[in-house]
Amino acid sequence: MAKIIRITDQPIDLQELVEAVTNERNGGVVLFSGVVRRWNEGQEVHWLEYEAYKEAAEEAMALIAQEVEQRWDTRDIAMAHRVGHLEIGEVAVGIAVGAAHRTEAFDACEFAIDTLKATAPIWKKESWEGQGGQQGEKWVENKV
Amino acid sequence: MAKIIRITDQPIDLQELVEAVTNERNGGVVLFSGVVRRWNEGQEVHWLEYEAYKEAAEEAMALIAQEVEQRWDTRDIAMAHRVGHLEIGEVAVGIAVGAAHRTEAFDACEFAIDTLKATAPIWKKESWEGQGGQQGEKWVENKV
Amino acid sequence: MSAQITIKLFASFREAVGEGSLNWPLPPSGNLTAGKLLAALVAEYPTLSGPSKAARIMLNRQYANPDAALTAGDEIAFIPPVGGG
Amino acid sequence: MSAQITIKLFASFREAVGEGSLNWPLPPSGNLTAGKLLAALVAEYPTLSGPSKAARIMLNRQYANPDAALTAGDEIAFIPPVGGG
Repeated sequence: MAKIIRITDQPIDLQELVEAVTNERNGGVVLFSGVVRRWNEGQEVHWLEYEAYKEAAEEAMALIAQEVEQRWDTRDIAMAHRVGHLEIGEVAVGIAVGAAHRTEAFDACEFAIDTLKATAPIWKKESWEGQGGQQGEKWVENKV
Repeated sequence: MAKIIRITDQPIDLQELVEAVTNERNGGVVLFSGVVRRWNEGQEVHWLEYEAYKEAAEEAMALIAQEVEQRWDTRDIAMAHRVGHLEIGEVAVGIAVGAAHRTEAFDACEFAIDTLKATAPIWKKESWEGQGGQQGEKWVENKV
Repeated sequence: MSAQITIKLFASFREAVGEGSLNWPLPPSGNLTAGKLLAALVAEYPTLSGPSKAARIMLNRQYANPDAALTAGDEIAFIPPVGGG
Repeated sequence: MSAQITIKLFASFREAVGEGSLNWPLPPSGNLTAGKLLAALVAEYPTLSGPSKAARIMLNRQYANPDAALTAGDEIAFIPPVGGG
């Protein structure tokens, strides 16, 4: 069972995620923080709006925690994803993993964010502006 | 030039490291935190004492930042290593890297901690106790 | 009251339908699969036709195949390509 | 005052010598390499004999080879296997 699994409309507290997986068993803790960039593929981003199928997204995150436990022998994983309106520079997702040794913590954390991006039912609408001044909003898909 | 390079006898502020490399250019931030474990190769650890050749260790960290910039095109790296007496569960080292995309941030952060452990002139004395009650202190070398 | 399925709608699906959730009656035969329900939904809301091709299915909050059989009280969602993280 | 080298000592080296730093005179010839200085230090402090085999050299805070030439004012350190991180 993971330490934290959370879809939230509040700012993500990265320190809380790190502390939840830091303990005397774990020599290495790795945190990933996903941040809203200003520039994406040549377009300027004004803001993002994240939408989630909350209960199913939390189940998808719990499945990730299960697989992390099977593959890297640690239950010390904490995951939070934000929904709602996000401005440039804000944190959209945070994942912290603690493990006995650092290689496991790096591998498990990267696996967790890769798998979350591929499987969690969460969507992102981007308000963008092109170089020529054209503007719009679009749903942005993760590359597989 | 790195954002933070620091050998310190004060507790490491991981939040400060993360914030120093979080900005609108970086879609991914990865933090590594190295923590004092209670058990190491079957022996119980009482405490650790870290010693550094401070100026040379900070130069070694600056070289790591240079190589990270050349290989992953980011100057957003923050590194801090603690010296002096550390108790179980305390943070000995923190490294945060921000990059445009997450794969670069993971790779650069893992490179940085691997290289720091191999090259920075920092030493660790461990106070240990064996299963049979025998005790001692020893300098512990990193595995290469 | 007839037996129903709850359809959850998100992102482009939600916008096309104009609702985040629909109640859908089970046919009198009781025979309905996820794939057939999606086809019926697209017939009702033709703007879903394009997006439906890339959609995955979640039945009771877990990924499922189009031939999954539906029963009264099930919660089904058609999942456009995701963009989390 | 004669020309000197500063030797910085850490960890097992510091404990063996009992000091964190030594001032070492340059020979009158002025010819001294890092490797020869290490050999002279081991001759003075025989308990360094074992640890010295695994030691690396830092000259003015950068890694250097045993044949690096020393000049007055240099700072040299013999680096036992490290354990940081």
